[in-house]
Amino acid sequence: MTEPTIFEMSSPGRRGVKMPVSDVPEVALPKGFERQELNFPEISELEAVRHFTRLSQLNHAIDTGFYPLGSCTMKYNPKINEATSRISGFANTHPLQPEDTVQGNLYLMYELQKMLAEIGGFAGATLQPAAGAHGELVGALMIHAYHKDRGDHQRVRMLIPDSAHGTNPATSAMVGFEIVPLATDARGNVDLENLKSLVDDRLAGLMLTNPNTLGLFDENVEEVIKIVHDAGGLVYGDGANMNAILGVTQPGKIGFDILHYNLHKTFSTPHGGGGPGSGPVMVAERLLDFLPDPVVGIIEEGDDENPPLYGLVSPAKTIGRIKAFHGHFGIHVRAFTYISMLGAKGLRDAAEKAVLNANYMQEKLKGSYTLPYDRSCMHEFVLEGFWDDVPGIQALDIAKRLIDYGIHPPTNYFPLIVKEALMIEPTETENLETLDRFVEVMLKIAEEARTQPELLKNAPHHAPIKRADELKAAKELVLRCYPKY
Amino acid sequence: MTEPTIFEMSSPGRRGVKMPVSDVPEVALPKGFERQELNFPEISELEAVRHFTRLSQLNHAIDTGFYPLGSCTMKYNPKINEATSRISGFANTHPLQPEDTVQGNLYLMYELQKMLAEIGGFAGATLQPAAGAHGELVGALMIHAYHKDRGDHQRVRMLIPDSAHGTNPATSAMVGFEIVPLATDARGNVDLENLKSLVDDRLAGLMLTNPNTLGLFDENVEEVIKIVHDAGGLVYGDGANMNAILGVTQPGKIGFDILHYNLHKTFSTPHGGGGPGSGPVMVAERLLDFLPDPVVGIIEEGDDENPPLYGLVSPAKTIGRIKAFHGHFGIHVRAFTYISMLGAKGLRDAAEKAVLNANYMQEKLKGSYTLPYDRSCMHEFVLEGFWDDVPGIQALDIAKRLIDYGIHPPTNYFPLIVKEALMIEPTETENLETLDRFVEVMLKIAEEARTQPELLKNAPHHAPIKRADELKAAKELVLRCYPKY
Amino acid sequence: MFTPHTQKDVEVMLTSLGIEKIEDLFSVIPEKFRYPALNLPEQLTEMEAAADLESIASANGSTKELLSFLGAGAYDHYIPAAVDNLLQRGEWYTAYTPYQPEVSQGTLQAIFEFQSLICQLTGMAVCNASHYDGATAAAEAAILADSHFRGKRKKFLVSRAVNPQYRAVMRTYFRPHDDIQILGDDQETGIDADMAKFIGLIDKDTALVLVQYPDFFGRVIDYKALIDAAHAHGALVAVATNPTALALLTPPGELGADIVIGEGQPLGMPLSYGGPYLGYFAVTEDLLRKISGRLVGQTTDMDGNLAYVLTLTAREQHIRRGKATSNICSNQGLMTLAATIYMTVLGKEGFKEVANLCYQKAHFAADQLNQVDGYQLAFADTPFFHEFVVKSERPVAEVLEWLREHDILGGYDLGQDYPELENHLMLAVTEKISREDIEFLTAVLEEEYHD
Amino acid sequence: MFTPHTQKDVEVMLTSLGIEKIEDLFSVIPEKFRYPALNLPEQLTEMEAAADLESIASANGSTKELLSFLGAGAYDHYIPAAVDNLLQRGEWYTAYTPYQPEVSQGTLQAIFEFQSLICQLTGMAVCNASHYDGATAAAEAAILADSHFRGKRKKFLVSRAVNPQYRAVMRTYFRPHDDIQILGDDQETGIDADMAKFIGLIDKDTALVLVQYPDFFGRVIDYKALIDAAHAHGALVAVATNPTALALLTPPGELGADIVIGEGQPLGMPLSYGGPYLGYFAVTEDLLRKISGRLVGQTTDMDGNLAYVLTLTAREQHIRRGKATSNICSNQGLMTLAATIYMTVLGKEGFKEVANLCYQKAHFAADQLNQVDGYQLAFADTPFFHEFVVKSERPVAEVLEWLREHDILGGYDLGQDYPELENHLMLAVTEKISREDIEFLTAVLEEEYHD
Ligand SMILES: Cc1ncc(COP(=O)(O)O)c(C=O)c1O
Ligand SMILES: Cc1ncc(COP(=O)(O)O)c(C=O)c1O
Repeated sequence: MTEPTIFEMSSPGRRGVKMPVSDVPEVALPKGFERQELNFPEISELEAVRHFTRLSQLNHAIDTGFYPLGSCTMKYNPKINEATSRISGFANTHPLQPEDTVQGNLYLMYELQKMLAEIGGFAGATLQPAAGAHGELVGALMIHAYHKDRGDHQRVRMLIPDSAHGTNPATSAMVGFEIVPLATDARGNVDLENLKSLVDDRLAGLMLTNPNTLGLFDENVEEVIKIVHDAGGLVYGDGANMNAILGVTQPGKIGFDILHYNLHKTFSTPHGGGGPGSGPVMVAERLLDFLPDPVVGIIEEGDDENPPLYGLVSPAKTIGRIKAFHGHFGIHVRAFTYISMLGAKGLRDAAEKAVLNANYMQEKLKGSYTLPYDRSCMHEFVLEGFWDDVPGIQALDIAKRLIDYGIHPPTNYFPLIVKEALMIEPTETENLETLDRFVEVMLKIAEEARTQPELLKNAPHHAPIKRADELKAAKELVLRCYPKY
Repeated sequence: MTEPTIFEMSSPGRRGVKMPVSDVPEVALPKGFERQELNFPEISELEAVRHFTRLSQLNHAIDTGFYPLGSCTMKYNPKINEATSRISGFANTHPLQPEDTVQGNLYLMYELQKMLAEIGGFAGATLQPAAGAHGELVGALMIHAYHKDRGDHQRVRMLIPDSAHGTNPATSAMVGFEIVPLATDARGNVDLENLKSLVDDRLAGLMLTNPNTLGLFDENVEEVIKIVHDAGGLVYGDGANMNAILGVTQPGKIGFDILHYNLHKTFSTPHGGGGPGSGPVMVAERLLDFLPDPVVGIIEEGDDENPPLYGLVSPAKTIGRIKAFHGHFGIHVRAFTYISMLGAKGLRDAAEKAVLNANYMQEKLKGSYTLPYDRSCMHEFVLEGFWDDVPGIQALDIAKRLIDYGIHPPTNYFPLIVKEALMIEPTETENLETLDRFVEVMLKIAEEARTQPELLKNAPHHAPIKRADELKAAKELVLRCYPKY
Repeated sequence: MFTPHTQKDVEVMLTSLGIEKIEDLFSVIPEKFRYPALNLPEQLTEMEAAADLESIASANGSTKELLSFLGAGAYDHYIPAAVDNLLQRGEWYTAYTPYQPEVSQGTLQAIFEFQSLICQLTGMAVCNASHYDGATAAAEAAILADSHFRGKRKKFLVSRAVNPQYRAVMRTYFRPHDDIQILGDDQETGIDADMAKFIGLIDKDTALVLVQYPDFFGRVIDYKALIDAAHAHGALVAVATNPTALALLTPPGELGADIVIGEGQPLGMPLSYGGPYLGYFAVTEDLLRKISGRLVGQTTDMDGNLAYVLTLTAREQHIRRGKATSNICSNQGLMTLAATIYMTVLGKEGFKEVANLCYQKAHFAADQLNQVDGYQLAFADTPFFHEFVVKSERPVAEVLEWLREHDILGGYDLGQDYPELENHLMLAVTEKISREDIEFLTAVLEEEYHD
Repeated sequence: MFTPHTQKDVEVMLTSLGIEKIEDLFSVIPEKFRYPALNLPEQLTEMEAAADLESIASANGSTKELLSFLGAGAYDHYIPAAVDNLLQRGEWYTAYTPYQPEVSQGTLQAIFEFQSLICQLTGMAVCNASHYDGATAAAEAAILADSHFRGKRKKFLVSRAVNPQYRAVMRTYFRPHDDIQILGDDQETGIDADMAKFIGLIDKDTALVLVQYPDFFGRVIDYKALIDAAHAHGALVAVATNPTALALLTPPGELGADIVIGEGQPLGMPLSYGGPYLGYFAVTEDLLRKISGRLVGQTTDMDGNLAYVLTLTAREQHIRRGKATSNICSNQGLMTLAATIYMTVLGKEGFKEVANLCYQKAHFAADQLNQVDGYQLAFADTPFFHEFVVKSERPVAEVLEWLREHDILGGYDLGQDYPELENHLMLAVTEKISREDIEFLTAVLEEEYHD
């Protein structure tokens, strides 16, 4: 049964939620601006509730099943986060309220800046960025501003490993950097020789994901950073994979100059079917002055009797405002709640168990699937989703077949440097039974590929829809319910 | 995929929500009372959330689809009710708080008593009863107390129509009344001749559901009541079907002495998969003194400056307390919210549309299904779920086949006086498209019964389970997860 | 408000019915009673109703603003966030009683798990799908005993240390039955743990003995002798329990109880001014067919897959009518779900931790209070769980008033129900109370004394 | 905290890996950087964290306690209860981006409906699946224009009456691009509705003209001539709009806008101290392939049934990488759902009612304030929607302080962003404000004046 759209469910004159009649004298609308027609759906509240309830049930979600989606850290999103972020004192404060009326919010943001900086080993943080990519933009802008401030106008090249996420080159391009691809060596590390050959005084920086998108911690990370630093460049850390090293190591201490987190990955805030994310950016001392405007600071120190007075302050050489208001505050509340509950101990435990889970699965699967970089992984690992002896079966087929077993497909076709990549990230919140079942299913699929390949080619068989025709979608574009808007 | 039980999911040492360590000195447990073993499940929070999310998806619910369950009034449960009942000032008050700290609660209950009495045309109300049957118990106890108070000890007979709900005789039995069955006439009314033949000075009262369980408003209701009253009996109204006559007529004015509501039917509070209900009881003037202890009253009248002071008061000849504390207060908040939003106009509109919906469906279906009482119905109607020309097909088969079309089966095999009864109540919150679709499906099933009867016999085909073996359940009793408790 | 009918819909429907206006459908109602003018407030929109309810609630002082030591049958426990998030799923709370198992497996399995948890907790063999609350469950226990002896045993022995509201409800249920005696809970028999006198009341006419464990005063009392004596006379024994306490205490089933009932509110239900709560009801194998209320059992479907159904329904009113074991129909379905989720997310260790925190903090509080001038622990030699009684030199009403001025709900004034306990205050302490809270309480009381 | 590993599980896993302890898995990390002592607060249990957060929040004054006339880009609307109930379903908020359509039809269809609603509301042909907020959507509009002209047009004309935060963000985005000029919003060009001067800035080097409608000051201005002039020079026109206002006002699409963007927060998102909100982004058919962000399209599955998928993904960073239309990846998915549910449950009439209440009440408030001594409506001849400016005789800071003492958040001090508007206060009025509230505001201001 396909669910009709809200426009198809509409019936003229039907009402949902009504509003009170006005208690003030009526005045006319501005002449010449009166809207002629608003073609909105007319549905009863009950039908609306049913519609969105039924639609929701068509989704796979962390709350319904295993979601081993590499690079996405689909870990448990604690229910308490949803409760605390909805506390009226948070949810009903206006972003432009005078600072003395929002000391709770400012305290929370101040503490979160501090905690995030501490976890990463940095000197300061901004909470403004709305997502990881937005954090990258802040980072790239700061790198640009830093060099410019020093008169290094010629530094226009950004090194980006071939294993990098698409947002890295896209961000660099937005800022106007020239993108210079950097090779990965046979062990999955940055290719040092290649790196050395690419650095000169045009070097702006390097965007490094570590652990990288192969799930590997770069074995030469110190040297990589040193090479970049020696050449006058800055090292930007894409912290999408921080879940592997929380409490285990601090990128800032290793030498990264800038790093973003994805709160919606590492710090358990929900993905929401695509967002909202939150991408705080941490910086080393020398970049503090460049942070976006404003950050939260202490305006007046407290004493035994009084708490400090928190307020918004402008960094001296700020790159400027990167988002309206203060970032995704509701997400900050969730991340703050999470960090409060984990503490240093819990963070380390999370990382350790995430890495343990990934290594366990990698070990169990590597006999049946090709593991291109055969070494101990971090929180995720990448397999090749094909076999030479089974022509015609692709990573996509394996991914879709997993759906029939109630499991969400891993990330596929990324990173690009692995053929038919299947990138698997179990996260620390999954138990051994779930991991074992996944392994069992993957082995079964490997067998099915040989015995009943059409089971994979036509998968999924047990899902709300069969495989969707993506080509048709792009060719016969239908991007809204009605031809007329 | 069947969902394992929480016990099967358990693994020793696994933790869910943890509690803080104690901040006070530790003392030993009472000697000799220490529990040896607590075999509770050990599950992570994530697995618990998944379990109860997945289980929920196995349910049909108002929020997922049409629920034409006769006598149950499965109408929309407004989401705002869930929000208001959770307001901290309500949800976090202790039932034994001093009255001056709970004036909000007492005001709400006082007003709800008044509103419910007004809607029914009565002099007063109690909110204590936990459900309809519990309200019946209160009513029957009051009838008993009333006669006893007047010295009428011989009044031990309770008349109960053969169409009555099982709770009516069960309640009467609990109170010690002798149950006297009362016949229904050919038009679905109380059989007046039979009634007259049964009344004498042993008559305690009559429990009348009106509209009755055939969905019919008794055409002789005034006369029925007069006969009972003339014989010295009281008339108890089972108000389960009040949804048909809200704002249209007041049972108290017609002559009923007592009436219960099911807030979980008529006043939109949720059924919760079986409860909680709430069964306030309204009474006429002469029974006010017998209400359960306590009711909410005004202790000190208010004036222009001050609101009245509300408090708990004991009726003079009270039957006593029928429930701990004050009834299902959280449900009272929901019903109060609902009545506030509907007002007199909205209540009448609800009843009118409920009755219009039922009549529309009855009209459309009566050609294809036998309608035993062929007259204009109230909010529901009863069909016979069999055809002489289709041997072997029962009401149950029709009911189960509806599941395949995403519709919840109607109430079946009740009332007992209709053969293979299918009792259908659409409620006012369903739209015409839904009614039309139901009619269409019912007609299709009538056709299938003739062309592919096995489709019905083996239905449902598209549900989480196939037809369940109820005999086996009763024979090989398994009433808990583990043999050892 | 929630009717989706457009003008056109109504016309289509009226036409199909061959009538002109909706009012025609109500002509069966005597005209003089038709369309009364109801005296109700004007209808509000959702936005207005929401604001109105907020404002009504703001006239209360809640346990978020007041430090509360109130218990006496309802307890302010921490409820993990997962509980309410899951309860708010429409599939749970807008479903009906699971009479149609094919589309109710969620509700059925959850109840089955509830039954299992309560059996485990109480040490009993069978648990039903709930009663309205602890008080009505107590009354139903008496009804069960009555029908077990086919009305032949007339004495129902109830300890005076059973929650006064439970006793009141039981009396109301039995009000019309002049031949039945509820006794043992008068002032003469007493509240003290002197069992002998109470045991002495048991005889061959005794149908049921009902005690509470921990009792209303929070005391943990050894009922072994009592239970043996009752059984020796063939009587049934019902024990009302606090489920939190059972995390740590020997379950009544092991003590020999025939029926275990209680108030399930502590298992994840908000105080909500007294309801909706949850009566749980468990019995021995022997009494299985006498139990009232719904039961969920495991079975298989036509394909042989595991399935859950309501079972043994022939005991219930909708089948057995006047001969049913009870008139109960709607029960506390959603509350059993709350309890099941609560017990599951806390799990074995978390649930024990809650109980232990209650126990420890209550003992610390009792100890501290005992040291405040003018206050003395009552029943000092009897072990207790998380509720205890102190005797005050001043009238309790005055003490409570003083505490109220410091935003403390000081507890329950026992003089209301027990004349012999005038000047006795009962306090409950849960895991939500911190040491600081307790010290604040005693400081305020100290201050009063020296005032 | 949320790791389900038992000791035994860990052992099994270590054995299978042939290592002794988990630490061994991290030997790749240089030892000196391994296991730092983090300076973080001690871990809290859920119960403690909940209490801690409650206490932090209580240090705020919220719009539940304070009467608020703050707007300036975020508005305190009533959110129907159905919105949050549905948002809290795990299937919605714990799902990832719908890259796998077979298990994401819920999210995909909801976004498709969102796109449809926004197209309808703005009068545009295509809408994407969101940007972070109104400000970043404005910046992305400029990026679109830049790439549309392949970087050949260097002038970006922005009205000074566009939200200052949007303008600031746009400037930040373009900071490294020295060749690009953002102009038109300086004090000289001015905030007044004198179009001629502004239009005069448009030339063949103009890539984009960005205006706001209603503008930052709430004014409804006729952009016809401006749009025509822009198009005459081949420039694109972007209009930032308030979605609530569009319920009543001619949609920008009909006025000829090429891009319509805005802040979707009024569509069912709580104020939440500024986020997460919702940037919406709609364009004409012509610009379809230039749009950034995700797009959901309709298609069919292998069985020919209707299905939804992400489409035209070749524009996006994960495919096009350095040549993508934007670097955006995560967007505001859940907020599009909130907006979709909000617009659906209000529906055509309800949504118009909200807008009309805002409009009517704002006009009443403006009228009342205009009559208070010492206050005068600014821009008195220009129509406005639900936000307006008054000139005060006293410094706005003092006025706001006085109002604060009466628990009123009086509005936004325009002097902060506009030196030329010193002593100008901007107030927003939504449907939640009652006539009584407005009369209270004016009474307090009267009182101040006569103080
Ligand atoms: C390695 C990496 N970098 C950057 C991003 C972009 O983060 P966001 O989606 O929060 O913008 C992702 C997201 O998947 C990622 O995996
Ligand atoms: C006619 C009638 N009477 C009484 C009841 C019992 O009400 P409750 O389930 O609330 O106890 C019902 C419930 O279905 C009913 O339909």
